[in-house]
Amino acid sequence: MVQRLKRQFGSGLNPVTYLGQNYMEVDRSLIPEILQILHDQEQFDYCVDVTAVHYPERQRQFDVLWILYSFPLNERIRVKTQIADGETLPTCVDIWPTANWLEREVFDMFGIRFDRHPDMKRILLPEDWKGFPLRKDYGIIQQDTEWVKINLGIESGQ
Amino acid sequence: MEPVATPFFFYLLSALAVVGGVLVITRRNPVHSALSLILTLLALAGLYLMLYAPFVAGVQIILYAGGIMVLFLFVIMLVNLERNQKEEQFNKTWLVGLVAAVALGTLFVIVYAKGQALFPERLAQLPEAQNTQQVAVLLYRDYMFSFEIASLLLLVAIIGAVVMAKKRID
Amino acid sequence: MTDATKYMSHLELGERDETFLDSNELIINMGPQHPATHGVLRVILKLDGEKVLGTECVIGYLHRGVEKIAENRTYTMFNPYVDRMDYVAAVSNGLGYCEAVEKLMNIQAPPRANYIRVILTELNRIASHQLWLGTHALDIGAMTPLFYTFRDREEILKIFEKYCGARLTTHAFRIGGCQYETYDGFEKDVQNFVTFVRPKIDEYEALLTSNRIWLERTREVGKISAKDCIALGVTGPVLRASGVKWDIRKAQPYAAYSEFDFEIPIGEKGDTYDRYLVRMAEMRQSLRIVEQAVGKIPSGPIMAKVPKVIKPPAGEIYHSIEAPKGELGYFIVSDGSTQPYRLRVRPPSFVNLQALDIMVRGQLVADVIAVIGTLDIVLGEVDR
Amino acid sequence: MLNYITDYLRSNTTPGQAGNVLWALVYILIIFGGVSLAVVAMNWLERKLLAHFQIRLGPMRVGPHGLLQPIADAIKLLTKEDIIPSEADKPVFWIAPVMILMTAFSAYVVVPFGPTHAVTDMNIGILFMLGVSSLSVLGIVMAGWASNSHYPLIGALRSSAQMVSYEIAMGLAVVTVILMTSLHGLGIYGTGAGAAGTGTLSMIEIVKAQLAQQTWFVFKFFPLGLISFFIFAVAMVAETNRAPFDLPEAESELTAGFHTEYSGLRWSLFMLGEYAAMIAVSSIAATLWLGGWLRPFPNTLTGDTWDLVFSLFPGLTFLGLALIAFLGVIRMPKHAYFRLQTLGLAGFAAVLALIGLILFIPPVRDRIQDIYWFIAKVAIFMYLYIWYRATFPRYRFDQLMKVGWKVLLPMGIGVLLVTAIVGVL
Repeated sequence: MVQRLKRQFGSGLNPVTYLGQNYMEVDRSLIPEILQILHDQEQFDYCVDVTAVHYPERQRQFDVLWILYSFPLNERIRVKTQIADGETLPTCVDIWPTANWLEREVFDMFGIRFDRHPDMKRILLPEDWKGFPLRKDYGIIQQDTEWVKINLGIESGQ
Repeated sequence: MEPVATPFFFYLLSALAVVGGVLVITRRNPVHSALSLILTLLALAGLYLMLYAPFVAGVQIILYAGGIMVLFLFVIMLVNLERNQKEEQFNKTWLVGLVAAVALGTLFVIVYAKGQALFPERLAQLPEAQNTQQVAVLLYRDYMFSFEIASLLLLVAIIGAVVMAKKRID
Repeated sequence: MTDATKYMSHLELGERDETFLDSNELIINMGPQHPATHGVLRVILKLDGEKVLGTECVIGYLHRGVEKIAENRTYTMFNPYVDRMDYVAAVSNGLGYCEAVEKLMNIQAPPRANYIRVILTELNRIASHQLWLGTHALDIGAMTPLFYTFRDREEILKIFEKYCGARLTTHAFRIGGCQYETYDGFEKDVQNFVTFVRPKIDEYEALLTSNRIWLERTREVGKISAKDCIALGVTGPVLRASGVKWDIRKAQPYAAYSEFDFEIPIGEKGDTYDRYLVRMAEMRQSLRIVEQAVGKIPSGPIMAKVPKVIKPPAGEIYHSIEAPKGELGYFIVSDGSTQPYRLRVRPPSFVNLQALDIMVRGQLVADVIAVIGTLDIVLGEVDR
Repeated sequence: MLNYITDYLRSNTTPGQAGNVLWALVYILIIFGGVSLAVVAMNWLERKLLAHFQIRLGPMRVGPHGLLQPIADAIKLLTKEDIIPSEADKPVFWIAPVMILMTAFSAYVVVPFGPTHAVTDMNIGILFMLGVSSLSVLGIVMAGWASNSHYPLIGALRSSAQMVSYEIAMGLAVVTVILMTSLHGLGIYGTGAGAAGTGTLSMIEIVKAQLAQQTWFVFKFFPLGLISFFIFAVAMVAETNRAPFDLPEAESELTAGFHTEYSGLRWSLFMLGEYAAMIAVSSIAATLWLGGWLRPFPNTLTGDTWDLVFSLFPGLTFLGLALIAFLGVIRMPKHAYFRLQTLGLAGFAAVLALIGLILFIPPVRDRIQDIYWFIAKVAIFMYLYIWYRATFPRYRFDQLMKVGWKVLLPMGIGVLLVTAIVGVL
C-alpha cells in the first residue's frame, strides 16, 4: 500500500517505520488528497487522533499528525506533515466526523487553524484565554504572573 | 345538620367571592388574576354547600378550581407574559363594559324587586342526603336529551380545538 | 442563560418539528453543577418542549494541562499523573503509559509482571463498570443498585490497597514492570473475590435486566449505528454494543492478554440497553480472565532491567490499550532526554462524548441523562 | 365534663354530623397532630427502611438508632435561612406551600378512622376528598411559576400534567366502587341482611356497605374489584409524585422539581404536604377497597372468641415493637459511651410496652380497634411507597403519560362498564 502511494506521489511522501510502527511524512500540499485516499481506498475508516508537536527552532514549526486505524486490516498508520506558524490545514471533519473536537483541541493547544471546520473555537480552555499552552514557548506561569500583577499588584506569585 | 353561624359564613364567603372577582380584573399579572378567580370559585363552592347542594359544590371544586383553572394557568404560563403585562389594562371599550355591567345589575335588581313573590320565603327543604341523587335524576332522566346534546357539543369543540392546533400533517 | 446562546452556533442544524402543536423553544443549561452529568460537564440543550433539538457540550472545567505537565516532568515523575485522568480506572491508565514508554525504550516487562498487570487491570475494569452501573441506574431513578455496586467495588479497592497501599489513584505499575511483589494471600484474595462477585452480578441483573421500567427507559434510547460509531471514533463498550466486535485486547494484544481465553460481548441495536448488557457481560468476561490469570501466574522477576535514569532514544511511539471506556492511547515523542518532548493522550471519554449529540437528537430530556450515563464518561479524562 | 365525654363516646354519630363543634375541633386537632406526628415518623421510617433495602444502616447517631433524627431535622429546617429568590413572585411564592399543606390536611375532614371517628360524615365524602386533593395541583403550579426559574417551571408543568391525567383514572376507579355500593349482582356476592346498599358517596356509608355486603370491595365481583383497586393503587402513587412516578422531583433531571428554589421552613411545608397527601390517598384506598376500619374476616371468623383474638392485635403490635426495641437494647455495644443511648432506647421500649399493655384493657381495647385496623391498612400502603422507591427506576415523562392515558384510563372505563353490567344482571 505504502509503495503504491509512494509511486503515486513520489517525493512528497516519505514512508518510515520506527519500532514496528508505520508512519509517513507527507508534504503539506498533498494532505487533503492523501487523507481522502486513505479513507476511501485504503480502508482507514477510523481516525484515532489528530494532534501536533511544536518544534520552535525549525523553519516550519509544527508537526501535525493523524493517527489512523483500519478495522478491516487491523492496522495503524500515522500521517505526519510539517507546517509553519500561521499556516492552516484543511479540516477532515467531512472524512472523519470525529476530527471535529480533535481539531478544535489542536487549535486550542497550538493555535493551528483548520479551514472549513464547522465550529473552530477553543474547546478545553475558556474563550478568552491568551496564548496556546502546548507551544514550547508558552510559559507555564505566564498566566499566573499576569493575574497576580493585576489583582495583587506584586511581581510574581511564585 | 344544624347550621352554624350561617349569616357570618354567608357574608364571609360572599365577601371573598366579591374580593376575588374585583382582583381578577384589577391585577396586572394574569397569573394573579387566575389565582383570584380560583378564590372566587372556591367561595362559590362554599355558598353552594350552604345551600345544601354539596354535590354541586364538590363538582365546582373538582372541575373548575381543580381542573379548568389548572389548564388556564398552564396556558398563561406557556404564553409569553412580559408582553401582556405592558399592555394597557383598560382599553377603549371600558365604557361599553361599564354600560353592560350597569345594565346587567339593573336587570338583577328589577327582577328581584318585581318577582320577589317567585322566590320562596325559605329554601325548599330538600333532604341533603339525596342531593346527589336529585341531580342525577334531573340530568339522566328529565333532561337526558339536552344533557347528551351538550356533551356532544363539547366533544365537537375538543376535536375542533385539536384540528386547529395541529398545523399540518405531511 | 444568556451566555448560552453564544455557544449555540452549530445548533441551528436541528430541524424544527412542525407536525404537531407549536410550542416554545427553550435553551437549558444542564450542568456544570448537575447531579447527572458525572462531574463538571455542561450540556447546553436546545429543546422543543421536552424534545431535544440539539446539544452542545461545554467542557474543560477540569482541565489541568496534563500534556503540558508531562513536558516538564521526567518519565518516572509523570507516571502518577496519568492516574488522575480516568480516576475510576487508574490502573488502566498506568498500564497504557508504562507500556508506551517500555515500547519506546524497547524493553519487555517480565511475564510475572504482565500477569499482575492483567489481574489488576481487569479488576479495575470491573470496578469501573460497577461504578458506571450504580451511577447510571441512579440517573434513571433506581437508587438501590448504587449501594450494591459500591459494596462490591469495595472488595476490589481492598485488594488494591493491600497490593500497593492506594485505593483509587493506585500508581500500581512502574516503567519496566511492577514496583511491588504480590502480598501473601493475593491469589487467594482475588480468587475469593471472583467467587464472591459472580452471584452479585446476577443480583444486579435481577434488579434491572427484566425490569419493565428499566426496559422502557433504556430500549431504543440513544441508538447509534456501527457506521456512526466508527465515523465518530467511538470505542469501547459503546462501539461493541453497536455490533462491532473489536477489542484491542484481541485485535492487538498487549501485556499478557494473548494467553487468555475470553470473548468479546457485542450488542445488536446499539441502544442504551445493549450497552448495559455488553458491560454486564464484560464484567463476567473480566472475571474469567482474572480467574485464568490467577490460576497460572508464573513466578520470576517482576521488574525488567531498566536503567536508573529513564532516557528513551529519540523517536516517537503510539501505544493504545483497551481501557474500560474505550481506546486509551499514548503518543510520546522523545528527543533523547529524560523528559518527554511531547506526550499526547488519546482519551476515550473525550472522543466518545462527541457522540452525545447524535445520540440524543430527537429524544427527550430524560434520555439525555440516560445517554450521558451510558456513555460512561469521566470528566477527569475528558478535560485532562 | 367527664359526663360530656362519656356521653359523646356512647353516641353513634360523628361530631360533624351531630353538629358538635367542640368535638369536631377536638378531632381536627387530634388529626392534625396525629398526621404531623405520622409524617415525622414516616420520615424516620423511610430513611431507615430505605437504608436497610440498600444495605446501609441509615441514621444511627442522633438518639438510639437515629430515633431523634426527625427532631434534629426539624430543628435544622426551622432554623435554616429562608431564601426567597429576588426574581420570585413573592405573594404567590408565599401562598404555594400553604396551599399544598392546606389541601393535604383538609382531606382528612372526611376520613373515617372508625364508624364514629371522623370529623364529619359528609354525604359527598369521596368527592370532597378527590376535589380537595386535586387542588394541590394548584399549589404545585403556583410554586413552580412563582420561583421564576426554568427547572421549577418544567417540574411544575410535568407535575400538574401528571396529576391531572392520573386523576381521571383515579376517578374512574372510585366510581367503580361507588357502583359496587349499590349493586350486588348475580345474587352470589353478598346476600346477607341489608346487602342492598343504596349507593353513596359518603366514606362511612361505603365502609358500612362493605360490612353489609360481607365483602371488601377489593374482592367484590372478582377480579373487577381487584382491577379497580390496582388502577387506584397505581394512580395514587402517580398522584402523590412518588417513585417510580417521581418525575417532578427527578433529581437527576430537574434537580428538585417545583420546589427547587424553596428552603428551610417553606421547603419542609412541602415535605409535610407531600407525606400528608400520601397518607390521605392511602386512607382513601384503605376505605374504599380494604374495608376501612373493618377487621380482617369480619364475616367468616365471627363469634366472641374471634372478636377477642382480633381485639388483642393492637396491644400485641405494640408489645412486638417493644420487643424489637428491647432486642436493640441487648445488642447495643457495651461501652460507657453508649450508656445514655441504651437507656434511652430502653425507656422507649418501656413506653411502647406500656402502651401495649394499656391497649389490653377491655374498654380501651374495644374503642381502639377500629382505629387500629384502619391505621394498619394505611401503614401497609406507606410501606409499599417506600418499597417502590427502593426498587423501581423512574419512568420517562412520555411513558408515564402513556401509562396514564393508554393503559389505566381504558382499563378504568372497561372495569366500570363491566361492573355496571355485572351489577344489574
